[in-house]
Amino acid sequence: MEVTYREAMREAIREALQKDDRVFLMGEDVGRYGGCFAVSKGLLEEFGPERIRDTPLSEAAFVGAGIGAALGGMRPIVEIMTVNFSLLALDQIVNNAATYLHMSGGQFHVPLVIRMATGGGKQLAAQHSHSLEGWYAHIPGIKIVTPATIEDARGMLATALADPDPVLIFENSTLYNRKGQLAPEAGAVDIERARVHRAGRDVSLLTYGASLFKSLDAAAALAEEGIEAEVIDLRTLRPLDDETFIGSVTRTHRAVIVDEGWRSGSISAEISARLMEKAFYELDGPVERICSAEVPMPYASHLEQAALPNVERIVSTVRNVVRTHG
Amino acid sequence: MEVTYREAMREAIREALQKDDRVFLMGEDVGRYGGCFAVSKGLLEEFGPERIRDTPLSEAAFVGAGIGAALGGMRPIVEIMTVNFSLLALDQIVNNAATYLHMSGGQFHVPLVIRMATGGGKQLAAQHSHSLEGWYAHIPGIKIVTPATIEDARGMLATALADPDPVLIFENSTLYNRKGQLAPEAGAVDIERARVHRAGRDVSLLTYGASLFKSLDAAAALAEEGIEAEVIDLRTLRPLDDETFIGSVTRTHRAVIVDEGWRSGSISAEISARLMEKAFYELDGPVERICSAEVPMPYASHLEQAALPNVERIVSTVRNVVRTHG
Amino acid sequence: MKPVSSRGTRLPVGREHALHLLRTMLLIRRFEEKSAELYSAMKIRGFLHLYIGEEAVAVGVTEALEPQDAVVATYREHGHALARGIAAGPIMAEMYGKQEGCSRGRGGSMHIFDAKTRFYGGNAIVGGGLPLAVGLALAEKMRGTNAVACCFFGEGAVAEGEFHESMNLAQLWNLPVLFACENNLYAMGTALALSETVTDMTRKAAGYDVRAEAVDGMDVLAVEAAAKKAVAMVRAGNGPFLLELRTYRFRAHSMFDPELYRKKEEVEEWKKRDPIVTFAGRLEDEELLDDKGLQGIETSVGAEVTEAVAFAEAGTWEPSDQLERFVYSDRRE
Amino acid sequence: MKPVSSRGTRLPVGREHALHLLRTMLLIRRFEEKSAELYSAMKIRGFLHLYIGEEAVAVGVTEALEPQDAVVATYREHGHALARGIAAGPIMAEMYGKQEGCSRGRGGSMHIFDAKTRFYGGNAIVGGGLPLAVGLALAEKMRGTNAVACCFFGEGAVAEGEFHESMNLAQLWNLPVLFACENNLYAMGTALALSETVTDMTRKAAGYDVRAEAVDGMDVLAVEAAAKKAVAMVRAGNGPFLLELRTYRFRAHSMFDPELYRKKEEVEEWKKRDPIVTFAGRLEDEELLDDKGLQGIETSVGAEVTEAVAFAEAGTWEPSDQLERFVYSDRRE
Ligand SMILES: Cc1ncc(C[n+]2csc(CCOP(=O)(O)OP(=O)(O)O)c2C)c(N)n1
Ligand SMILES: Cc1ncc(C[n+]2csc(CCOP(=O)(O)OP(=O)(O)O)c2C)c(N)n1
Ligand SMILES: [Mg+2]
Ligand SMILES: [Mg+2]
Repeated sequence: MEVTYREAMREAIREALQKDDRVFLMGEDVGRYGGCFAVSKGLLEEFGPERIRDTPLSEAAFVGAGIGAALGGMRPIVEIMTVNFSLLALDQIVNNAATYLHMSGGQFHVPLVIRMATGGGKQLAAQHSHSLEGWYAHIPGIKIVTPATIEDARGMLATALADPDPVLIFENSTLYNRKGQLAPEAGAVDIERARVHRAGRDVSLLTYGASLFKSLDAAAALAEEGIEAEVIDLRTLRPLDDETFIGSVTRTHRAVIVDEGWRSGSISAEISARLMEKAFYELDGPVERICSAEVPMPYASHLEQAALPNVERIVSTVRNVVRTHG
Repeated sequence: MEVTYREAMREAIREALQKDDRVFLMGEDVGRYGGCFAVSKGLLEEFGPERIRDTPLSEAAFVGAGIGAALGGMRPIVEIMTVNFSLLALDQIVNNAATYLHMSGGQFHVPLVIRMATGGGKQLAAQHSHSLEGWYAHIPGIKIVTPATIEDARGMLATALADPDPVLIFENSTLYNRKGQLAPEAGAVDIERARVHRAGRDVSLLTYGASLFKSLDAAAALAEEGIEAEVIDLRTLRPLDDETFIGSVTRTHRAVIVDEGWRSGSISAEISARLMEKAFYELDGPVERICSAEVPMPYASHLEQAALPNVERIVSTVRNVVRTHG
Repeated sequence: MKPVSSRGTRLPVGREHALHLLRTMLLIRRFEEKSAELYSAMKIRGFLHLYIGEEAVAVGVTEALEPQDAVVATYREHGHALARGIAAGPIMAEMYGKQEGCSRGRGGSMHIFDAKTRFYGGNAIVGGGLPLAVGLALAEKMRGTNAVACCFFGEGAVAEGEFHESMNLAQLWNLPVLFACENNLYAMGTALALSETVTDMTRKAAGYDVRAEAVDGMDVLAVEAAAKKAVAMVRAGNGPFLLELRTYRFRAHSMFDPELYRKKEEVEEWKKRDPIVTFAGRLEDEELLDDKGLQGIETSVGAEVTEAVAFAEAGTWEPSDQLERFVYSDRRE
Repeated sequence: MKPVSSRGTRLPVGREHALHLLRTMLLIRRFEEKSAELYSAMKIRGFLHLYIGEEAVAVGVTEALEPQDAVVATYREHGHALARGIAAGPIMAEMYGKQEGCSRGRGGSMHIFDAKTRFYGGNAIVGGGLPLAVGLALAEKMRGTNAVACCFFGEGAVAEGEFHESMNLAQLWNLPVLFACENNLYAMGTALALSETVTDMTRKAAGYDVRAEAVDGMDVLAVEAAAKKAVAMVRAGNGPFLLELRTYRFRAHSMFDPELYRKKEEVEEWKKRDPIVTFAGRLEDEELLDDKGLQGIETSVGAEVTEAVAFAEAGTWEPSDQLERFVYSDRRE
């Protein structure tokens, strides 16, 4: 059946709530308002205020309460409206969620799931538009997943909830209205492996989140020119599935990384560095990166679009990479 | 004369307070206690409570107040005890300090300096020991400096205060007691360029902060074996001085990066990626990274030492890099 | 516009000033009604938060401020910007994303900035402006001026740690901050009673020994009077003051809000207290205004809004190659 | 040990229990005196925060808790850990960094953890444990148990936004949290009056409608009685309770503190109220204890501390190749 990314995510939450009494959803406006991106619409009516908890504007407290509830045996799903606001809860995420298992010598683990919207493209400007998922991937002790497809929107939550450790789910807000087919029996998916979405021999396009679709469009355009790009959705940014993307580059000998985050110290830098370390002698030319411009996101549409990765930039970059190192 | 890093930093603060009425120091225990690392000892007596301001435990508020005071025409020096606590103020740093110039279309700039201690090695465990300066370097709109030498401890603050935009100064806490010679006329230093501390033809050792001294010791040991390592102190992590380190690698054709931060998505990943992009054809072999193990810092000394970069690891890594790609 | 009847006692302010207050509120109202239209017409994008219903708050409080004072507002700040005297044209152009906008099109509706009037935005992080206002006030105090910093924020922000830390710091250091809490009873879809155990903001303020007063935010004269008293105390060096302005948002939180969380009747009840209609009615009762006079104001306000739109339409796009400007300052000191 | 005289009325508790309280306080005192020694001997490293002078607080409050209750403490938590019943050996071994330590040597003095007694650390971020306690309480409430979560924190933490958000959330959701505020008047070198405008924590609590009471933290019986009352209310479903425990730290903040910020005389004044000396004195006045009895306790406590040190000394170092363990769980669900 055809569903939107939003509906797939909602169904995943609903299923989790139905299957496990320990699961509950909490965050700002997840209940009466229906969620700032309408993901949780209808869930309050279905599950009641005990399990669909509207919180005050207190990111640090309700994220910390999620950690505590997880320590106390529950399986909380904490929703933070957007990644920029998650900075208010970063102390709890980095100093507590990521460290408790280690500081306690393995006695206490934190089975917490935090969901948040990320990304630009909606003209929300410098305090609502960033893609910090790659930045979060720097932190040991947490896992970072970035569902791009309908299947992953539907399937990653269950796996994240089954994980004994904190998992952060980043949902690119431009994907919520995206439609796609979903098998009726669709369910949990792994959060370990990257996925090859399109096979190709000439170059590897390594990407995740909303950039996956820009990369697939670019690959289609490039195919017209006879350039076959292999498109890989990383899916999980921490831990990274080196094996899959290194395997791909070992076949194509060229790589371009497409990442909506800022360039410096990005996850794309990490991937490039790993290719340097583990596939240097396989490379026909330097690995290139296409990232967002290093500016706080501007409001004006033409400037925002200029700041974000786009199909044209991917196509021309790949063209160069393939032609120059033919 | 011989001074400690701590004294050099204190002298820099004192000079700034003497020279410019707009400058003041604020933070937890900077006054009566004398600073948690005794950097500001004596300054309260000399400058009084209006300019040496003890704050409550309110990182978000006093960092935000620093931004506001800077907007209001002052030149605040805000001290955050350690980088882990700065996460409580990250909203103010990322969403306000880094964005105000841009969001206001250039109308309002934020001449703010934030100082904080960073780094491990003192058995302070998982909530007091991290090196997040490279992580901060991901954020456009702020500048990141990491004084390693006595000269830089003495000279970077004045330059940071003269900068119209927010500058974060990261002081590795293991350096405070380090002694060194300081010219009586020592003063402001640039915060644009990396610095070559030791010339060498065989390999470039790119590092910053406390790792500079480990790298210099390693270089000395390697020289015994006839391996000449060029040691570069990056000094400023944002913006990075590509020219200097790429120039060096263009001569040595080999590079090893030493970074006390966690490996994934680190500043060392960024440097490796830039070498990939701008010096690929100059490289005789893959750029290697020596970083801290990706664990919340353990308390036990032997585990902490195993987690941090050390001279032995640097020596053996360089040896491999040079030998294998002879 | 048919005034609802109101028992008019003699006005505490002169006719001219009264008409000025009315005109400013009406300008905000018409400006935002036009903005909503332009949003549907896709001329304005991103988030658009309307202030309709709350005009008396921005107008009354801003009247109490001097040019040297600093203002920090929220993402719902068109009203504050207009009341502060920022021209409608540059504000509209900002929402169009044109470089003639007051933030050169970099900020949009949520980030109106203006150095001339010391308007420090336009902050879209709930509570995020509070520490800034404390710092602006600290700067004034250290520089020995008598300027104050005024921070507008919603009642939803009171739950944030930054509110708590800012209130304590401002009082601890006896700083000239006017905390203007716009209590419109909802934070997006969350009613105050569902987010705070203590819903009386003056009791919250007591937890910091910060002086506070609650005032009817639908009555521009009451707001102005209370704000003048509060600002006078703050300016005199008595430390911060929290003014709770009890008001209501007539429109949705933003253009995406289906308003599932409140009843139409509740909205209708509050609309009977429309700050513009009631004030105009009062002026008519007092015979300080007649329909013709009101029409005159409508006409001039309408013209100003039309001009603002024309200004925005005529505006130009900043060349994309300038994208990376304003990340760091061009000049050094 | 010469007791200061104290007007003893008959004790509200039996002799056995009184001696148990005395012994626990004494164990903490001797354990920490030894820890300070071992720090100088470089057996213990990192930060070491001593609880000496505050023993009555941890002992009195913990007496009011049940095994099913959860405890969150600070970096100054040896006292809480010992009072909670964690064996002295594993605590000492933890400070040695040995794998026999209660956190396998990963945590050190600031991060004592123990699953058996539901002791959730050992949190070294001031205020950082408060939201965790709220969440632990939420879990108990949702699971329908009658367990409570007790969070110890210093008065310095009250300035943090996390305190504000946690208090409101706990009261809003009527959660079983005992907020145990250890008011020892200083946050490192910052006196309470220099960090808070309202220094009475019960008034702070009023800003959230959280029930609160202040009690003499130097009197173990007063603390225990107040804590029992508070915990009973919390356990009965009346929501959170804030207990302000007025106490004093006899030693420096940590081993690096030159104590420039307070007068020797002030410390001496407080030492006259030493919770152990005064309680022992009272028991002697009440003829429930004589010097011989006290000696007996000293001897058994001394032996326990000696054993703990021996246990730590005999402990082993976790192999360095295990460094990367405990970043992620080995097992999955
Ligand atoms: C820290 C933070 N959390 C969440 C949001 C999303 N958000 C934007 S406005 C809003 C409601 C704020 O309500 P209130 O403070 O009462 O102001 P009002 O919108 O009613 O004027 C929320 C939750 C945000 N912008 N910042
Ligand atoms: C968020 C944060 N800021 C600063 C510190 C450094 N620090 C450690 S203890 C302390 C004082 C805390 O005082 P209080 O809460 O009263 O507890 P006490 O030490 O008196 O028991 C400070 C500032 C920290 N650990 N965490
Ligand atoms: Mg509101
Ligand atoms: Mg204290």
